[in-house]
Amino acid sequence: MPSIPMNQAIREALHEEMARDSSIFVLGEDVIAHGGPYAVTRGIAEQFPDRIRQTPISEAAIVGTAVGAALCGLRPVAEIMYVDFITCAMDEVVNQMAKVRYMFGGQTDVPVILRLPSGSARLIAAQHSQSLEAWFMHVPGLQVAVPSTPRDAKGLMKSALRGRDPVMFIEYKRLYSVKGEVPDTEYVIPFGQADVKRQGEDITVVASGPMVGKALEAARILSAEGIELEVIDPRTLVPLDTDTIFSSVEKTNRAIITDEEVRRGGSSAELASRIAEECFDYLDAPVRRVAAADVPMPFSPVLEKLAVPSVEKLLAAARDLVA
Amino acid sequence: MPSIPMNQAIREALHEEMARDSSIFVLGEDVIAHGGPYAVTRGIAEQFPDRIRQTPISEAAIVGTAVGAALCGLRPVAEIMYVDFITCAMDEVVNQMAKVRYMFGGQTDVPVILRLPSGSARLIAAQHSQSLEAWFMHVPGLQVAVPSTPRDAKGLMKSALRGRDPVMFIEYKRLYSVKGEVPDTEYVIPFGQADVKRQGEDITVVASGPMVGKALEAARILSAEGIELEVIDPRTLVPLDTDTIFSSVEKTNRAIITDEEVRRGGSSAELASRIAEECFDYLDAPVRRVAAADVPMPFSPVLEKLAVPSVEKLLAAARDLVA
Amino acid sequence: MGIKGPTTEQLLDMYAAMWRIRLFEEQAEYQSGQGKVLGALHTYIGQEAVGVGICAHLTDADYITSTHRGHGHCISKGADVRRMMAELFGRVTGYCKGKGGSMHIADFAVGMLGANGIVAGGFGLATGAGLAAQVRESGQVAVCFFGDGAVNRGPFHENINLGAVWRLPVVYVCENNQYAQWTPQEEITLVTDVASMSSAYGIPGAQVDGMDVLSVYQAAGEAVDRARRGEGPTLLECKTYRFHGHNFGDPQQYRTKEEISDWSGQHDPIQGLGDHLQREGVLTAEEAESIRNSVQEEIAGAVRFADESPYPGPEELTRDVFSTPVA
Amino acid sequence: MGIKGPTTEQLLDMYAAMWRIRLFEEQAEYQSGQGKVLGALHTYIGQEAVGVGICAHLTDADYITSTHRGHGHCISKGADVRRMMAELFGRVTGYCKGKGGSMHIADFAVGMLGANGIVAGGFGLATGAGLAAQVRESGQVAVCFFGDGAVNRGPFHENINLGAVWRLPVVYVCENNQYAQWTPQEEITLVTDVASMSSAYGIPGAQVDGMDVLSVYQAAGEAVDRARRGEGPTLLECKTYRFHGHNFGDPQQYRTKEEISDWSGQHDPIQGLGDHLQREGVLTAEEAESIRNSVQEEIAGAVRFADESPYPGPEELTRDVFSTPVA
Ligand SMILES: Cc1ncc(C[n+]2csc(CCOP(=O)(O)OP(=O)(O)O)c2C)c(N)n1
Ligand SMILES: Cc1ncc(C[n+]2csc(CCOP(=O)(O)OP(=O)(O)O)c2C)c(N)n1
Ligand SMILES: [Mg+2]
Ligand SMILES: [Mg+2]
Repeated sequence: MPSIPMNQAIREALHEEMARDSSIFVLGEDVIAHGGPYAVTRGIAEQFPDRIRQTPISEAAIVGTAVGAALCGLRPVAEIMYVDFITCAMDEVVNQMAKVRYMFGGQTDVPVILRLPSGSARLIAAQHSQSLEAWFMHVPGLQVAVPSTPRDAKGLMKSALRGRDPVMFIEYKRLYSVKGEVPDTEYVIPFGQADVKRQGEDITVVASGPMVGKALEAARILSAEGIELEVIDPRTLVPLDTDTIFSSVEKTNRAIITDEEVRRGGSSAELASRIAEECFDYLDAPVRRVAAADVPMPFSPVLEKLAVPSVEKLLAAARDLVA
Repeated sequence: MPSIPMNQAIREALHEEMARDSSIFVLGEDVIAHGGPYAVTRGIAEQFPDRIRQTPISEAAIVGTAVGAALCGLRPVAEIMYVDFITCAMDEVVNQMAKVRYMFGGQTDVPVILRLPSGSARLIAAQHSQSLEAWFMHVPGLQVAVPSTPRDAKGLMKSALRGRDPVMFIEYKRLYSVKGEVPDTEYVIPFGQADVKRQGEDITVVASGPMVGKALEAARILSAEGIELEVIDPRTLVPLDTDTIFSSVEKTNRAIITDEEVRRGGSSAELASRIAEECFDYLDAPVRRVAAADVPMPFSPVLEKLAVPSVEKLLAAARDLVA
Repeated sequence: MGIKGPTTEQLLDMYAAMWRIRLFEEQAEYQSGQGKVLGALHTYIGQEAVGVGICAHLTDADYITSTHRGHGHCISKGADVRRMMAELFGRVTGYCKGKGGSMHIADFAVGMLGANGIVAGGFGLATGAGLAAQVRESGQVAVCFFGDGAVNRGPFHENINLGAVWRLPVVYVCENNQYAQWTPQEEITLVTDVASMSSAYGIPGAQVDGMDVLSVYQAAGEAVDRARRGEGPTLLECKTYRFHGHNFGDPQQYRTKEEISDWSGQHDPIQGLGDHLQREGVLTAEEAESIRNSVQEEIAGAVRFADESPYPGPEELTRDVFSTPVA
Repeated sequence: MGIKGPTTEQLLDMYAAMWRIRLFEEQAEYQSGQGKVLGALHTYIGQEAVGVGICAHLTDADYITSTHRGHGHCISKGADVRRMMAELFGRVTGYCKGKGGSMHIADFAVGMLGANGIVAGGFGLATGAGLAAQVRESGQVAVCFFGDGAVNRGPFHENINLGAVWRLPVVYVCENNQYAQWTPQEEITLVTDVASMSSAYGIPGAQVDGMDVLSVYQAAGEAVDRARRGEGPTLLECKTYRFHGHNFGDPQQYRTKEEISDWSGQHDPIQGLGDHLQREGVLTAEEAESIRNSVQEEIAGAVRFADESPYPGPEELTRDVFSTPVA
């Protein structure tokens, strides 16, 4: 299997599906020049010149137009340069995209994909480092995918591109350049299927996005101490594969939830409260959450490092749970 | 003590504080005509004609302008006609209002109050019935107040009007006309102090907004069955009075969290996971959440009734917990 | 270039359609008073010429987007008044199975992409519909209806610019009824002639008397043709007036009774077309009456249909959130 | 009416300020290459005449809002280059204690309300500053700097309309450098003369050569005076060009080397003013050189200051989220 970075994996999904389905259409700021800041859309203009457009800085129009086009037969894939800018189009996301199917009694599909580069990276401070999965989870009608590896990113994007519902496709910027093996044969990864990235008996760690890698690193370290983590990557937060998560917790009797979102009100709260409610009889210890500090992302490297959840914090939480 | 409806209580707070502090300034759509759709700002134009302005339908400009004015010495109080429309100004809320103090290293106060009529009422369907507390909780820098009674509404508004931080002031539309006693002497209710609306030994119910009344109703019914609910109204979700909540749970060993937000990712998740984590040793049963269905608010009365959390659902959860 | 028509048949259709709107709305208000029509109700009474004059140029394949004041657009685009009324009653036979209500009626079968409870919510949808039409080279046109109040929201600006630079087949139609809810237009903007704003986007603008369906028809014809020819959007402003309150129950303290009766007395679009048709000898007074009566019947039938229809069952609560149920 | 000045002293101040910006930015790029300046870096090189020509009319009591490309605005408004450089280095002596970085430098003491990482993020802030000034009748003016790319966002539209109808003392200054990141302006709008859009808001518009500080000074003077007189906003467009990439490291495939060297060779605003001053006999070549050198020293001092400053301590992580710590 070839090893490629995540941005290339997403690009391959787009290319392959665009060749399959002529209704897929790409739009966003600077998506042609350099293929966007993350080079995800590189090469599309050359191969499908009529199916990609570079937009003005008009996030509300980008999303609104994508939704309108989806109601009329296209499958738009819009890049919002940083997820932080989706704040400029929340009406379009929340009151239009997420609700039209329901409000109109199921008259229409809404196959829109919003690609949302997320998280901290390269010291770009409070307005360019956010993670907003929790907001999207809280909006009925939105599906939320959070790939952590190139393989998952490609397979999930392919599912999204064949689906009928709006997808908030969370791409962690820090993962774009991280390589991983990707099958060279056709595959898709269905939404709602968690992936057990590592098996273990002692603690269930539900990790998403960039925290998957950190959880695996923590697992390697703790294994030497005789603590075996089971690392579960939900891959999609909506739909959520609670079966896999709950049965793991029934086995390990302990759980840590970790993601890069601000802790207060993060998706870790939803996951932790579900586990605490539904696995109550199996839990030997409280469910712990390891997430970002409750602060806007600070710029200075010394502070950013403290704000973002670390392997060390995972280690501490895990050791505490088995103590 | 006079008994007045909640919209009047908020109005009184505005009038009294505007008389005290000449920097308070009111703006919003139709806030002069009829005093806005909820008559909260009625009479202000007569009494303080230079300190209230009716705006165009420009939510982004309303919030952005409020923030700018706050940086330059005013204390703006902006009405967003329905909280659903704050989606049109989320950049201004999240990337500007919430972050300027931190991003700028504490150089400035940001005394903005956004008044946010929320929740279901009068069958107005998916785009006019939302509750978005969970989003705001998740944004570091925002304070979130959710009054459930006229007394709390007035006292909390007064605190907000004397504070130095941005406040998302959640006003449940269904409560505007509900009367309650309000002291006729000067008082304020500080942020971060929960109110025990009813004492009980068996189950802690943390209820906010319109669910406080329903929780009290459930408590009356259950009391006849020998089940005593302790009903705690946090009043502000940020800051959150965990002391009061946790000590109640230590006493009752059981907890229900209830609010009118959509359940998935609602503020009930944050509260439930905090309790499950920090009161683990005291819990005799899983923490239950009673919130709205994970659907856009349907229009038809038969469906709206099913979507919104009810006294019946509270009763069922409580009976289940002590079973 | 001049727009041909309307033909006599079209004129009579437009006349009937305007009555259909008027009587539907009057009935909706009545039923609201009876507690049968639920929720907020914003009627189109007074503005009938706009929706009707514009949609006369569209087929079911063309798209429109609408507003909170959407019944007139639905009817103009050919929606069925029975399923509309059932929706207002919250019944499962309604267009949205009762999940939408007045502010969310849609009929995708006739290209009606939905009323919208968000002011300016339609701009993106219409622009996107235009994009889909352009990409597919389908020859379809999208019309975006919006009020004068919506002009001051960002999506007006972002989407018209996008439609303009991409030369999308969209007609942006401002129904300037001079009030945004309870606020007069001149209080919230210095530019009350919305058509003049077209220059900020490099597209043509046109202003017409929105109480005169023939003027609307002419101007709309040019704009729709232009769009179909691939020459891009037009910003078309129809000066109009709503005869009733912003919503049913509005005490209307923000305008005078005289102003209202001036408009409804002297600029009634239905009366205007009726008089014109009679002057032209196309319609007799009796024929006019009979058109009105048959529409009246139709609306009465719609009310019966709505009233006899069941409410949605509890299983509908969680249906349609996604294409398939989700955990 | 004509604007008086600038005086010789002002001219020399402007000349020095433009050098201060230029050399600050060059040093910032150099230090970015060294790994000392962190994060994204968008330089103002080429656009110096705009910030300087406009802020020459403002006092510390007046307000400005800025963009992601904000260093020039900071310096024009009188911010201290030492605390600026320390901020870029992420040090606690920086304007924001290292919490902001390049895109978030603010200096409230001189009325600089912050750089802004959100394109068009400044419109609301400036309009609100103008509102505060108007309500307090303080005579202050607010200037909103923004790029051509920001014009296409909704807040441009919403806020200028609001500023116009309320006649707020705001000057909206478009720095039209003809590119939004990697996209040329004509690809994303049909209206490339931004000043002409003022008619959509009923306010005056003016367009000037943004490479000529004297033209900017004149036009800005009129707009600022108008605002101070209580006559409301002006939309002032300065045609300009950024000589370097969108950000440090930008490979600039979207424009030609010739285009860049044409602009930087023939329209350098600093050289332009220098030549003018020498022609007028106000400045000798030696004096020019000595101004440059003393600014050079100042910047070197700023780098030393930054480099010797400590990073923020861990206690700073949770400070400043609220006015007082919160549970
Ligand atoms: C974004 C948003 N802001 C505010 C409202 C509340 N609202 C509903 S209709 C309306 C007035 C709309 O005026 P206009 O666009 O002129 O349409 P008209 O009612 O005159 O047809 C307002 C303020 C809303 N629905 N959406
Ligand atoms: C809302 C938003 N969208 C996109 C971006 C990413 N971005 C940063 S600067 C920029 C280009 C801005 O162009 P312009 O306004 O002309 O300013 P210039 O860079 O030319 O000074 C873009 C797209 C952003 N920061 N904010
Ligand atoms: Mg109107
Ligand atoms: Mg630019």
